[in-house]
Amino acid sequence: MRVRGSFLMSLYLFQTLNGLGLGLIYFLMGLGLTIIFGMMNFVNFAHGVFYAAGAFICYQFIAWTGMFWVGLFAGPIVVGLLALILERFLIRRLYASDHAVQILVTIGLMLILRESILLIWGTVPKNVSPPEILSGVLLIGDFAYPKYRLFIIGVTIVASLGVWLLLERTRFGMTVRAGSENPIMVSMLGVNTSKLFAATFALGVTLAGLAGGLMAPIRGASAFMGAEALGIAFVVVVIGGMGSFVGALAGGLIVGLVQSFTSGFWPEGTNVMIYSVMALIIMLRPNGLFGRS
Amino acid sequence: MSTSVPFRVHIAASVIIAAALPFLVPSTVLATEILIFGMAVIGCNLLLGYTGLLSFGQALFFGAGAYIASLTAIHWEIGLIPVLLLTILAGAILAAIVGYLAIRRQGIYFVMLTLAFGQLGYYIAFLAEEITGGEDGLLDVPRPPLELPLLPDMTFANDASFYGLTAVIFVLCFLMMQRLVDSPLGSVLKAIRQNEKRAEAIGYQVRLYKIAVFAFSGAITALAGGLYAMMLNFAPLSNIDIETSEQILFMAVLGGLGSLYGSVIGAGVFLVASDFFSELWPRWMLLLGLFLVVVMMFAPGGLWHGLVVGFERLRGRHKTSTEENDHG
Amino acid sequence: MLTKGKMIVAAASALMITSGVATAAELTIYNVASVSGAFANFGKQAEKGVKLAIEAKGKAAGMDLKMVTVDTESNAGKAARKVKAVIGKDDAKFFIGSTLSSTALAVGKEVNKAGGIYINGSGADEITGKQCNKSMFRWSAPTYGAVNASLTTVLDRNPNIKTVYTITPKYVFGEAMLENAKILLEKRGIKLVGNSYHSLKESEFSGYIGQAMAAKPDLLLLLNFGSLATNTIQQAVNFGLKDKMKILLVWSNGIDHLRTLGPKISEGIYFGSQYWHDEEAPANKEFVALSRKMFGETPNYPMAHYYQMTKLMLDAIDKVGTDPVKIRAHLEGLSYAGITGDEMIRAEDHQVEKYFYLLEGKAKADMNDDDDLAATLSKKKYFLPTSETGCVLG
Amino acid sequence: MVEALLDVRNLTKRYGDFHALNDVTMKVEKGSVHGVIGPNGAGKTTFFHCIAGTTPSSDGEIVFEGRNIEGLPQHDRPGLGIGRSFQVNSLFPDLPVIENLRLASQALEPIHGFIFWRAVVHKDIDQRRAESVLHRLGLDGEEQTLVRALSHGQQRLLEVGMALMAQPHLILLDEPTSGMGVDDVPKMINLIKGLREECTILLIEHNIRLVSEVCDTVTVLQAGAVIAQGTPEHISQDEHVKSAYLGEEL
Repeated sequence: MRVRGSFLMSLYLFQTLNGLGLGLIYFLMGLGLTIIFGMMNFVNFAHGVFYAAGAFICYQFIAWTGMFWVGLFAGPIVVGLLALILERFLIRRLYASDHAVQILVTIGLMLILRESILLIWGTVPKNVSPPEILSGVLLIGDFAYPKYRLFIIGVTIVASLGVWLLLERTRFGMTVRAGSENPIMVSMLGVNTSKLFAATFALGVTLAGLAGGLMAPIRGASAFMGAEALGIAFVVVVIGGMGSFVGALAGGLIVGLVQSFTSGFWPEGTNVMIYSVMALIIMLRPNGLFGRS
Repeated sequence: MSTSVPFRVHIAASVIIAAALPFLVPSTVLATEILIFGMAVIGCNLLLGYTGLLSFGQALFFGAGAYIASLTAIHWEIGLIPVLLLTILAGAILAAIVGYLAIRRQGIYFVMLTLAFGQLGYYIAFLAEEITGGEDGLLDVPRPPLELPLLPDMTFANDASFYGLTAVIFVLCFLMMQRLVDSPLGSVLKAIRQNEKRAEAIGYQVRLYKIAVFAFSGAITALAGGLYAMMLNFAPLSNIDIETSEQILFMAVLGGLGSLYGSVIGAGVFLVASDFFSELWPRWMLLLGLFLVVVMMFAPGGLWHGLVVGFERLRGRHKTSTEENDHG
Repeated sequence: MLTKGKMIVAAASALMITSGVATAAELTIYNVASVSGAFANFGKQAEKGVKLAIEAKGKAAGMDLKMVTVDTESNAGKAARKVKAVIGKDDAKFFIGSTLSSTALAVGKEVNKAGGIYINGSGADEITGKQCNKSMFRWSAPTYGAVNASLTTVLDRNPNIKTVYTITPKYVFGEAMLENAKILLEKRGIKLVGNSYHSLKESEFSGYIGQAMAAKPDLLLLLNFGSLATNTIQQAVNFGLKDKMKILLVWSNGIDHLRTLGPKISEGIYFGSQYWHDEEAPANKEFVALSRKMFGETPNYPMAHYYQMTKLMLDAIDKVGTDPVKIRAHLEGLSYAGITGDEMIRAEDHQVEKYFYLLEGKAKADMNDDDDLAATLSKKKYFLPTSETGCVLG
Repeated sequence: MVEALLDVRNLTKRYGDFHALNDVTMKVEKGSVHGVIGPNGAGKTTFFHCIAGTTPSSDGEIVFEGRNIEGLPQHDRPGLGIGRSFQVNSLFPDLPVIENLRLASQALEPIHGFIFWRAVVHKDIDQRRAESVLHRLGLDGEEQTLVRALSHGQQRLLEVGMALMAQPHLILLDEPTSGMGVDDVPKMINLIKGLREECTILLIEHNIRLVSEVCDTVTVLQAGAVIAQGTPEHISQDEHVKSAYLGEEL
């Protein structure tokens, strides 16, 4: 019985820590979505495909240079640049539109980008290996955790902290927020709101690209990975409250923990649990856990 | 009252659509599918085009309709009409429940609730293998015979006779729904879409109307799903997948919101085009995406609105663009 | 009115193109494959396989050969509708292929109703079991064969394996795989220390891997497939499971999985496979040479099995003509030299008895060329006795 | 003294610690035109929202025709005889004028709105009433015009018409002339003057000319509280009011 007990203990410990780790990864997926919504009230259903694009560009640069770090760096940057172009010609026309219109247009954009990925990289998913220094596991007693996952958690913490500081503690963040409330006022103050919005959109998408690049060594790069990521990102953000930074963090952790623990007692039901939790939270709290009304 | 098109025109138009369609598309089966999805798209249009509710849960009603019709047809020998009535009823009840829960939230939270219910439906159908067949779907779905008093029983074994059945049901549904959108209820729905606050302020209990329109949408979408299962003799899991919701939405937008003709055109063009392009180019969905973006950005009235404008121009009496909206 | 006239002309010509009006001296093979949608990687290669077989054959029973692809869009409903449509419109009779069991089952019902012939390569047991029918043939080992052929070899080579943990997709196919594995393990006195089910839309496996890690098995037995399987392996290797236990993926896509994972990950991992291009059988050597000549590539599983299925169909037609009844009679009990060696079609359930491979991923240093990703450890045939399949041909 | 149609007692509306309305008590006499004025942010629109049921009040009573309607949902109030217009045009822009009016009168019979089996027909609207309302609004012949095609001034008038269609006993007009051109204001004044024969009017207004011309009684709100009440002449002399409006155009 003692053996059984310690087995369960270490399993619970694993599930908790793994859930937290997963939660942070999900937080990173949702962060860009929530920023774009919070700042510009824009619903981006193409978020998932940017995530997939990040993974593929990361793969491509590694294939060219043989260096993981170049890929990890290039993924988000290239995706961010793509976002700037799309923002210039398409997205900015939608800021004033209904959510329904935004959703439908970005679904169209999602299809265009997904099929383009299939055109460029073919239909067979690609593999990305983590760099040598990060492969293998970290052993703490009986407990093993991949170094690479720890690395993702580290990057997520650094990146999200950076974003938080940028939005909450700099002039940029304040003007963007003011601009979303009253664009005319801000532009009268001599600030170029359209540039500001473009930058914010690109920032959000860059975060999706970063998440995609980071996840590539865990899940590979597949054109269809975006749909699942979009689902998770939305669940995370909606649970926490659309537009809330802290909410996305809470949402990510909740989803990560729910998923990790459900995989223990009702594995085939993880998705049922995740969507039930989301539905329940929206029913009980109209604007998610931390959303503004 | 308003300058609406006389009802006999709708009767003629829907009969012509149903009669001509098999000759316009490559196969009878495709024609059947177009009418079936036309009905599902009308269900979506009632919500989005007339009431302003974007539902990502349409596949739930479509899939549930397919399962209910299949299960009743497989296990009970009760004839076609009871099977379809049960399907309609189940769809209406399910949609009313989803609607009741989802409309308590606004905007993106509403959309996400419909999405969540849709996803839950999918996973439950997937896990309830014993009932739904899970991933394999329900095979050998029969087409129950139509038992009418005084007439011999009718069966629908071949494609042409099943098309005939679908066409009759389609025309009836189309006309009922056309009646609905021109009715006092339809007027309230349009009012809710245009100005929900005012509708409430002049005394309409908006929530009840939204639940009602959900029920109608669920009923017709489930009926479509049930017919689809009978058409295929098969109820696949993909019926209840989120992609089906997306496709239904897609057809609705493409054809034009706020017009039932738009819904039928949207279903027709989408299905014919996807059939045609999927054989030419594996990446045809890229065109689909492009279509969606272009329609939403530059022609929010969809194909139907484009046709109306084109027709008016041709007749040289194209007036202000505001006037056509009314005909929708 | 003029535009309307034009439209009708355009519509009519579109009709002609799509319907592929068949002339008397032309034979059309309908290739049911997922060219678009989530399983698009299959369809493209599948088409190549059918084309190769047609190319190699030239003519069958004196008729020119033609392929029409029925794109399933990775959706069983669409597949059923499109197959219904070509049957209704063109009186189509000869169908090849399908990626998904659900699709194959639905298509099989349609083709049977129309009295055609349908050869597919899907995995679910029902196809030559409870749901079998007289028009449907299957060229691929079902779960029983796959599990027994691969697991037996792994256990024989690693006598120290005493405990096993399984990861299974929760649906009919996965259940059947698990059931077969349980029976075999019990027979050999090996303990199944745990199993994790997951849904078909899963992409995060760390939870299940954690469970497996805690159970400390000697062998991690993966009963899933496709991208679910690559994700599982990738994440299992991330968690360092490869150093602690053996890993066997029973139902792999062969070279596609190995390419996707890369030698660094796949080295030392066991892969069960329906096909491997290194097979020495003459029919395979011919096929591989043809593929390299025509497409400049080493064939993968989709290409190979679509090639073999088409070849079976064409050879039969060449021999007995286009009457499906005669073709069926000819195929039943037929022994022939196939791409996996000697193959035989059982008359009782239309299951092709073919070999199933067990591969082991090679280290990069040991590879002779880019496609030499694995070594063949064994090829075996295991099939349920026909009395146990539950098939009644109807 | 005539009996009070609307008797508001100690009405309070709190948002957290902020009192949008603080202990407001007033009576609106039947058949009168009652103006509510006050500087921006005084709580005028909140006051209307509470009476119309758009937002629930926190405390107090709203007695209408002898019945406390506090807590009754918004959509039930038009049926009791309370109609309202909005400060910003809030109509159904893609429906014709007549359909807007019809919807307003149909709402009085909630069950009628669920008729789905037949088209809208002539008898669905009281034709004489509709014609008389249109005539009053000066919109004769515009029945089939889409609302979005009307001028802003015409839409302001239709705002009042919407409330009027439901044959209200009390009509709440939220800044009926806001955004109206100078030429159109007299039309609104005439409309309101004509209304007092059939219903009681409670209005919010910034246009002091209108207030002094049409109102019998004026209540002045400041920071959510009543600071003065009386005839327009009386109010214009009130020191409190003058200081409240200091810096604001009266």
